[in-house]
Amino acid sequence: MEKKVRFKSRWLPWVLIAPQMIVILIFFFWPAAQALYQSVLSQDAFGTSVEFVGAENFERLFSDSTYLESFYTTAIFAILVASIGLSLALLLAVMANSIVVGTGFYRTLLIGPYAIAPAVAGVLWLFMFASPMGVVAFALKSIGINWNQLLNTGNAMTLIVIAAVWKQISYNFLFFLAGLQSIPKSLIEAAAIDGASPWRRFWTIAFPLLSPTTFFLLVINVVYAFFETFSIIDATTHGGPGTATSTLVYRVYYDGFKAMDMGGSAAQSVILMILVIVLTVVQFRFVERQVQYS
Amino acid sequence: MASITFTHVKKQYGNARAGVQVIHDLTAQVEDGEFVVIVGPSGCGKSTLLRMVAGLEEISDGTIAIGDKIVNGLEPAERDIAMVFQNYALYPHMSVFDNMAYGLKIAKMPETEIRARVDKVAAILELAPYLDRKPRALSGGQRQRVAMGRAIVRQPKVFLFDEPLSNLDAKLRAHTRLEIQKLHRDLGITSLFVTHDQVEAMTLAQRMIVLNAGVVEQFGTPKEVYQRPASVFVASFMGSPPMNLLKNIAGVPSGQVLGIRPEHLDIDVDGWSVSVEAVEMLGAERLIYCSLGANQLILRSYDDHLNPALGSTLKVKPREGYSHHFGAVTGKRIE
Amino acid sequence: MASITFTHVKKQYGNARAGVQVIHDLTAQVEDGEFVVIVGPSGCGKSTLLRMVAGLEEISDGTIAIGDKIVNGLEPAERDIAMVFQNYALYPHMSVFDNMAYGLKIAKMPETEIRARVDKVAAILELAPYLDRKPRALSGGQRQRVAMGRAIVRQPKVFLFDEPLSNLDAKLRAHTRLEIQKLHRDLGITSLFVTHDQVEAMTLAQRMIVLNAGVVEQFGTPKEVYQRPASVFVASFMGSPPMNLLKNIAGVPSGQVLGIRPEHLDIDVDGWSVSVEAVEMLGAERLIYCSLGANQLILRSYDDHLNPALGSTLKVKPREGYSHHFGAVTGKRIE
Amino acid sequence: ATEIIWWHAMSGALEGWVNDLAKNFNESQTEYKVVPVLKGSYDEAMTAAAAAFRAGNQPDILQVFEVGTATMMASKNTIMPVTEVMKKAGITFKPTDYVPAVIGYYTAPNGEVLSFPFNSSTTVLYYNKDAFKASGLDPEKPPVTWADMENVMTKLKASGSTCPYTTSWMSWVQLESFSAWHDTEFATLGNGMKGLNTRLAFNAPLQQRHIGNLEKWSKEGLFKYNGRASAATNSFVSGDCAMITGSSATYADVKRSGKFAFGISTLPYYQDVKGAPQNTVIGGASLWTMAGKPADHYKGVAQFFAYLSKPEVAAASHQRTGYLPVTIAAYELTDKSGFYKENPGTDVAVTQMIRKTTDKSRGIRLGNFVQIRTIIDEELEQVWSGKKSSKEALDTAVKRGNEQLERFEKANSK
Amino acid sequence: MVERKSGLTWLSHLVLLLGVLTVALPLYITVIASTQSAEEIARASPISLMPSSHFMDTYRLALFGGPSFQGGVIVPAWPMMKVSLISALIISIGKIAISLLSAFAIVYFRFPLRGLVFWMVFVTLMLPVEVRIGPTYDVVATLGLLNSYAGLTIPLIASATATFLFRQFFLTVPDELTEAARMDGAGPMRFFWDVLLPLSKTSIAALFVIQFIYGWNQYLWPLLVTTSEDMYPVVMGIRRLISTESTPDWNIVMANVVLAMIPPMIIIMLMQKWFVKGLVDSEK
Ligand SMILES: Nc1ncnc2c1ncn2[C@@H]1O[C@H](COP(=O)(O)OP(=O)(O)OP(=O)(O)O)[C@@H](O)[C@H]1O
Ligand SMILES: Nc1ncnc2c1ncn2[C@@H]1O[C@H](COP(=O)(O)OP(=O)(O)OP(=O)(O)O)[C@@H](O)[C@H]1O
Ligand SMILES: O=P(O)(O)OC[C@H](O)CO
Ligand SMILES: [Mg+2]
Ligand SMILES: [Mg+2]
Repeated sequence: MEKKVRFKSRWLPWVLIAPQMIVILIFFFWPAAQALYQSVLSQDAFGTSVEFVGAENFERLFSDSTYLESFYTTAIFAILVASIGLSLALLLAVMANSIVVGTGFYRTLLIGPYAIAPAVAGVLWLFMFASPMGVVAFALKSIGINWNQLLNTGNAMTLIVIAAVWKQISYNFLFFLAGLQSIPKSLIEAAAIDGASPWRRFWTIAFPLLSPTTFFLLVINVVYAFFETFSIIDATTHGGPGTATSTLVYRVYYDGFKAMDMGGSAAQSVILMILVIVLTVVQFRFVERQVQYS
Repeated sequence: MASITFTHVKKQYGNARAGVQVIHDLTAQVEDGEFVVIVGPSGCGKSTLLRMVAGLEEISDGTIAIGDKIVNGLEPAERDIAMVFQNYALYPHMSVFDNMAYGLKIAKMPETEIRARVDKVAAILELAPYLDRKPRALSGGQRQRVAMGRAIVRQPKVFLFDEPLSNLDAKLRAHTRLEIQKLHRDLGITSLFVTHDQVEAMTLAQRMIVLNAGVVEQFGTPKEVYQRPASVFVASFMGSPPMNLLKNIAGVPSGQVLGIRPEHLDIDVDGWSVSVEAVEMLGAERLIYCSLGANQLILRSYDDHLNPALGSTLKVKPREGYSHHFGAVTGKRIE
Repeated sequence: MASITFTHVKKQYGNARAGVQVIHDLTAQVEDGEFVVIVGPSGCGKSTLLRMVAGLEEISDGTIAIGDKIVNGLEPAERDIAMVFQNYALYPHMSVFDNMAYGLKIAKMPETEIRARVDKVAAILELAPYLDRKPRALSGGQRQRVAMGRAIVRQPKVFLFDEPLSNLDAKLRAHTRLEIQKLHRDLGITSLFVTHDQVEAMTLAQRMIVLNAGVVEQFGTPKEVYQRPASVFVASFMGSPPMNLLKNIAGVPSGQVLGIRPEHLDIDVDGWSVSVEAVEMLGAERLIYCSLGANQLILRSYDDHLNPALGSTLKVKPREGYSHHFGAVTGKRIE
Repeated sequence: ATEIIWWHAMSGALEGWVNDLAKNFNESQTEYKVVPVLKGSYDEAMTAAAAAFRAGNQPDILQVFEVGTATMMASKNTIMPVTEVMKKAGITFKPTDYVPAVIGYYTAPNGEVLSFPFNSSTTVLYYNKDAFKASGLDPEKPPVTWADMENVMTKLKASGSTCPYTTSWMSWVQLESFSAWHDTEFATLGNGMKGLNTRLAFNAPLQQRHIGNLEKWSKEGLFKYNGRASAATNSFVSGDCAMITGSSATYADVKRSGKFAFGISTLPYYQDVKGAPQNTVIGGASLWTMAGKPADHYKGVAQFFAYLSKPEVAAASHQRTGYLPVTIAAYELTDKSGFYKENPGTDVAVTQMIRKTTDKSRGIRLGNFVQIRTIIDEELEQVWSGKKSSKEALDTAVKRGNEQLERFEKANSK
Repeated sequence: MVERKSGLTWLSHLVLLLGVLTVALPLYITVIASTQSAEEIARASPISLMPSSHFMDTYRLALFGGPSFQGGVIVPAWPMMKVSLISALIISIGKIAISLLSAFAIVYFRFPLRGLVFWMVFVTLMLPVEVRIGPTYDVVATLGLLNSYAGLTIPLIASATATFLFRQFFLTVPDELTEAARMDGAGPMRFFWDVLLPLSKTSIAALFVIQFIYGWNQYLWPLLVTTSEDMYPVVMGIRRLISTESTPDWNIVMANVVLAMIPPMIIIMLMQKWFVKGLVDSEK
C-alpha cells in the first residue's frame, strides 16, 4: 500500500528518519553484528581469552540433543499458549460482546494481568501452585489430583502455559472485543434472517470476519511465547523437570545469563534472530496482502 | 406467499416511562402478492416497522401476522422472509455464489439443487459471470444485485427491502427500479419496500404507506396519493418540487389551506400577480420561483421559450379541477 | 479574480511509453468571473483537469495560466485558489471555525481579521451557530457548507469544486445548488465545477465543458449544449431520459443518426407505429417506453390521463424543428 | 573518601548483614567508603560483573559463589589475589589464621590465596523435633547414618507424615558433600583442584548406591523432591517436611520462620564406607578483588578484608548468619562466649569442617560448574519422576558434564 | 433482538463471571497475601484466603522501607516506582516521538534508499532486547551510558513496533486531507503538527499504553545496566525480594506486586476508551 499524495523535499525525510535510524543502528544493528561476531568466538566469561572457532559454537548446539529438543518444546509451548490464549480470550470477548449491560465491568476486571510483568506473573502462579502455600495445588490435592510441577512434565508445562496465557489474556481480549465490535451488525442480522443459529452465525460470519485480528494476535502471541516468557519459566520451572520446559529463549537466557557461555549464547541469539527475521518477512508479506474487507 | 397484517402495532424504545414511542398503534393489511412501499421522512419509523416484520426488533404491543400466523414470537429464521439491506450486508468473505447459497445451505438443501437455484437467479440478475468473485470486487450495482439475489433464491413468503437503492447513483437506480418491478411481476411475492425517495415510491408501489412520525398518513395507490393527498404532510412530501400550499389569499376560505401542484399553475392574462424570483432550467422543463404576498410559489413549465426576467410579474391561475383543500389546523384533506 | 487559460494541456499517468494518456491536448479559456461546469462520465478526466489547475497534479505538457501567470511550476498554496472536495476533506479534529481559519492562520493573517472574515462567511452560509462544533457533529449539508466556507474565506482568485454535492441527498442537493448560484452571483469569482450529474451541470453552469475520455466534446452554454448538442455523445449524455437516437428507419438518411428528445415526440394520428413496453408514472409526468423496429424509444408525456396499455400501439411523430442529425461514423452534429 | 564498590548477592535477611558490615567499617575509619550493591542472585551478580568487566566498569569487590571459583581463577588478569592485595597494602596476612578447610579451597596450587573467604557454609541436617516427638522418636537423637535415616523416615511416614525427608541443593548435598563425606572422588585430579583436565567421577558404585536409595525412598514416599537449589527450604519451614539437608546458612531463616522446635545434626553417612565420615565441602561465596582498579582502591579493599577478619567482627557474622567462622580466632571467641551452648547445633557445621582434609575432600573446583549442577539437577529429576534409573541418570550426567569440562579446558588452556 | 435471547445472556454472564474469577484469582491472592504477616505466610499450608490485619504495616514497610521480619532490610518501593515511572515514560514517549517522525517520512515522502530504510526499520520489529542483551550491554557501556536513564531506556526504544503501527494508521488517512492542507498553504511539518498528529491521537494513546507497560515491566535489562540502587526499577525490586536463598518476605513481595500494578492499571483505565479505539482503527 502506498500513498498517492507525497511531499517533496530532499533533506526533510532524512531529518525525520534520523532519530530512529540512529537509535536502531546503534542499539540494534551494532549489537546484532556483535552477536554475529561473538557467535564465531570462544571466550571465557570475562573476555580475557578470545579465540576464533568458526562454526564450532553452532556445531556444538546442533549436536546437543537437549538444544534440538528445545525447538520442539518451544513449538509445543508456543502452540499451546497461542491456541489456548486466543480461544479463551475469544470466548470471553464473544460473551462480552453479546451482552448488553456489564461489558465495561467485565472488561475492567479482565485487564488486570496486563499490568503485571511476566517476571512477576511467573512468581504469582508459582505461589499458587508450589507446595506448601499454594492454594491451587492444595485444592487439586483435596480432589485427588496430585499436582507436582517439579517432576511431572505435563504439570510443569501446564503451569508455564497457564501463567503465560494468563499474562496475555487481557491483551487478546481487548483486541478481540474491539474486532467484534467493528463487525457490522447488519451482517449478523442478515445471517439470522438466512436462518443461521447463533453458533453458526459465529463460525460462518463473525469468526471469518475477525480473521485479520486473529492473525495479528496469532503473530503477537507466537512472538510473545517465543521471546517474552523466559522470565516466567525462570520463575517457575527453571526449564525442568529435566529439560522439559526449556524453550529456546530460556536457553539463551540461561546460557548467557546464568552459565556465562558467551559463544553458545551468541550463536543461539543468531539462530533466533534468523528465525525472527523469517517470521517478520512472512508476516509482512501476509499483512500486506491481507484481505481488506470493505 | 402470504399477506402481512399489522394489528395495533406499537413500538417503544427503552422502557415504558422513559422510552420513545416510535410506532403508534399501526393497523394495516398488505395483501398476498402485493408490492407495498413504505415512504416517509428520515426517522419516521420505516426501518423499525420493517425490522419488526423481520423479527430483528421486538414488537412492543399488538401483533404482526404473516398469512394466518402471528409471528411476534418467532425467530427471524422461522418467518420465511428475506431482506435486502440498505448497505447490502453481503458477507465480505464469501464469494457471490456462497453469499446467495448461504441460506439454502443452512436449510440443508441438497448441493445440486442449491447450484441450480443460484444459477437460475444469477442468470436472471445477470450475475453469472461474477459468481466466484468476492463482494469487494463488484461495483455498487452488482453488489445490489447480489443482495437481491440472496433474497430471491430463498423463495420466501415475503420480501423486505430497506432502502436498497439509496447507495446507487441516479442512473443505476432508475435501472434497478425497473428490474425490481420486473422481478415482482415474475415472482409475485408479497413485498415491503422502504424508501424515503418519492420517485422510487411512485414508480414501484402498487400501494404505498406514507408514514409520518410513526403514524400512517395515507395508505393507497401512488395515483391516489399523488392526486388526492390525504393531508398537508402527504401533499408536501410527495412531488418535487412539492405542492404549493397557499394561505390567507383571496379565494381561499380562512381556516383552509389551498394546495396546487407546480404543473397545475397556468400563466394566463388574468389571475394572481406573482413576481419572479428565480428561474431554473432543467433541460426539458423550467422551474419558476415566485412570490405571492407572503406565500412562495413554484411554477413548472414545459415551454422552451418561456424565459421571464427576474423581478418581472406574471399572472398565474390554478388549473380548473386541480386544487386541493386542507384544514389549516388538522392538516387533513377537505373534499 | 482571473481567467483560466488551458493551452495544449496534456496529462499522462506513468511514463511516456507505458503510461495512460488521460487528457488529450486540451485548449480552452475560462473567462474572468465565469462559472464553468465540467461534466462527463466517470473516469473521463474531470478530476484530473481540476487537480492540475489546483497544482495537486503535475501538468505533463502544455500550460495552464491563471490570469496572465502560467502556474505550471507553482505550489498549490501559491496559486491563490481554493478547492471544495467531494468528501469535503474537513479536518476532523478542528472546530468549524478552525477549519475555516486554518488557511488564513497559515497565511499569518492577524487574529482579529481572521475572526471577522470567518464570522462574515459563517453568517452568509448560516453556519454561525456551529462555529464551535467539530465536523462529526454536523449533518451532511452543514459539512458541505463548511467546506464551501473554508474556500470562501480565503477570497481566492479561483474556486474549484470537485463534485461537492454528490454526497448530499436529493433535497439538500437542490437547495445547495441554489446557494452556490447565489454565492457566485454575489462574489463573482471564477469557478470550475466538476460533476457527472447533468441536472447540476444544467442549472449551475454559465458555460459547460462536456468532457469525454479526455477530449472536450462541447464547450458552450447549457442551452446550446441541450438544444444543439455537438455530438452523439453529448446528445445522449445530457438529458434524462436521454435523447432517442434512431438509425435505419424511414426518413433518416443512411449514414446519419436522427436524434429526438423524449419530450419532442408527439402522439398523433399518423407517424411511426410504436409498441408500448412499459409506462412509468412519475407524478407530474409519464415515461412511455416503446420499441420501433430495432430502435428503443422513450416518450415523455405530461398528460395525466394518458395511460396506454402494455403491448398497445401508438402513433408518434417528431415535433417540427426539434430533430437533430449526426454523422453515424463521426458522431458529429450535422446542421 | 575513596569509594569501594562491592557487588554482592545477599538478599533477604542477609542484605541487612552486608549493609551493617559496610556501615560499621565506614564508621571505623574515614579514608574509605565501602558501598555494597545488591546485584540479584549469585549468578546474576557474576554475569553482571563479567559484562561490566568487559566494558571496564567492574566493581572493586565481587562476591562469587563457590561454583564460580574455577571460572574466576581461569580468567586471566581479571582478579587480584588477596595475598597480593594485602601485600601491596602492607597488611600482614597469614592464611594459617583462617579455617583451613575454607581457606584451602580458595588457595591456588602455588599457595597464593585468591579470594577472601567471606561467607562459607556447609551441608547439615535439620530435623523437626516436634514431628519426631509426634512419631515417638527421640528428638534429641538425630539419625547419624543413612540406615538410621531409613528407620526414622519409615517411622515418620507411619505416623502420617507426607514428607519425612527432603533436601535442597541436590548436587551439593547428595553428590558433592556426600562424596567428600565418604572420602570418595567426585571428580578426578583432586576434584579439579589440581588441573583443568579433570573429569567427573560421581557415577561410581557408592554414589549409585546412594542415589539408588533415594530413588527407592522417593518411591516409598519417604523422600520427597522439592525443587532445585534451596526451593525445598519452604516445605521444612512450614512444617510439611520433617527433615531437610541443606546449607548451614539456612539456620537463621529456619529459626525465625519455623513454628516448631528443631535440631541440627551432621550429614548422615554409610557406616560401611571406609573413611566415612571425612569432612563436608564448603558452599557459600567468597570475595574477589577485581583487577584494573586504581591503586588506592586496593588499599581500601585490603583494609576492609582486614576488618572482616577481626575476631569480633568475624565472630558476630558467624553467629548472626550461620555461615562458618572465617578465622579460627572467631570460632574460639564464639565458643568462649557460650553461643554454641545457647544455640545447640550451630557448631555442627564447624565441627564437620574443622578436620584435616584429604585430596578427595578438600573441595570441588570445576569449570562450567553452574551448567554441571544444572545437568545433575536435570538428570536426577528423571530419576525422581521414574523416567531413568539412577545409574542411567548418573552416567548421562557424567557424560554431559564432561563435555562442559572439556569445553572449559579448551577455552582456558591457552 | 438477534443475539438477545435471555438464555444466551445468562450463559454469557456465567462464562464471563467464571473467566473473571479465574483471571482475578491470582490477583486476589496477591492482595490477600499482602495483608498477612510474613510469618503467617511462611507457616501456611496452604495460605489463607481471608485477609488479615497487617495491611497498613505491610504497605508502610513496602513503600517506605524498614527492617524485615527476617532481620534484613526492606528496600522502599517508593523510589523504585519513581524510577519505573520515569523510564516507562521516557520509553513510551521517546518511542512514540521517533516512530511518528520516521513513519511520517516513510509514508509521506519518496526519497532515495527508502526501500532499504523501510526494511532496516521493520527488521527490528519483533526482536526483543533479551536475545541480544550481552552485545547491547557492551555498546551501552562503550557509550558510557551505564547506570543512566539514557542507558536504561534508549536501547528499549530501538524497535519498530510503533513505527509499524503508525505507518498502518497513516495509510488510512485520506489523501484529501493532505491535499486540503496543501491548498491551505501548509508545508509538510505544518501538516504533520496541525493535521496528522491530532488525527493520530487514538493510535498514540494505544501505543502509549502498550509501551508504558512494556517499559514499566522491564526487569532483565535494568538488572544489567543499573549499578546503583537509586536506579533500580520496581519489578527488579520485586525479583530482588524473591531471589533470596532464604524464604522471602511474601507479604512484602505481594505488597510490592500490588504497588507495581497500580500505575499501569491507572494508565489502562484512563486510556481504556482510546486504547481500544486506537487498536481497531489502526490494527488490520
Ligand atoms: N435502538 C434504538 N433506541 C432508541 N431509539 C431508536 C432506536 N432505533 C431507532 N430509534 C429511533 O426510532 C425512530 C425511527 O427510526 P427508524 O430507523 O425506524 O427510522 P427510518 O424511518 O428508517 O429513518 P431513515 O430514513 O433515516 O432510515 C428514530 O427517531 C430513531 O432515532
Ligand atoms: N494516479 C493515477 N495513475 C494512473 N491512472 C490514474 C491515476 N489517477 C487517475 N487515473 C486515471 O485517469 C482517468 C481519469 O481520472 P479522473 O479521476 O480524472 O476521472 P473523473 O472524470 O474525475 O472520474 P469520476 O467521475 O469517477 O471522479 C481514469 O481513467 C483514472 O483511472
Ligand atoms: O545458601 P548458601 O549461601 O550456603 O549457598 C549454597 C551454596 O552456594 C551451594 O553451592
Ligand atoms: Mg431506516
Ligand atoms: Mg473525479
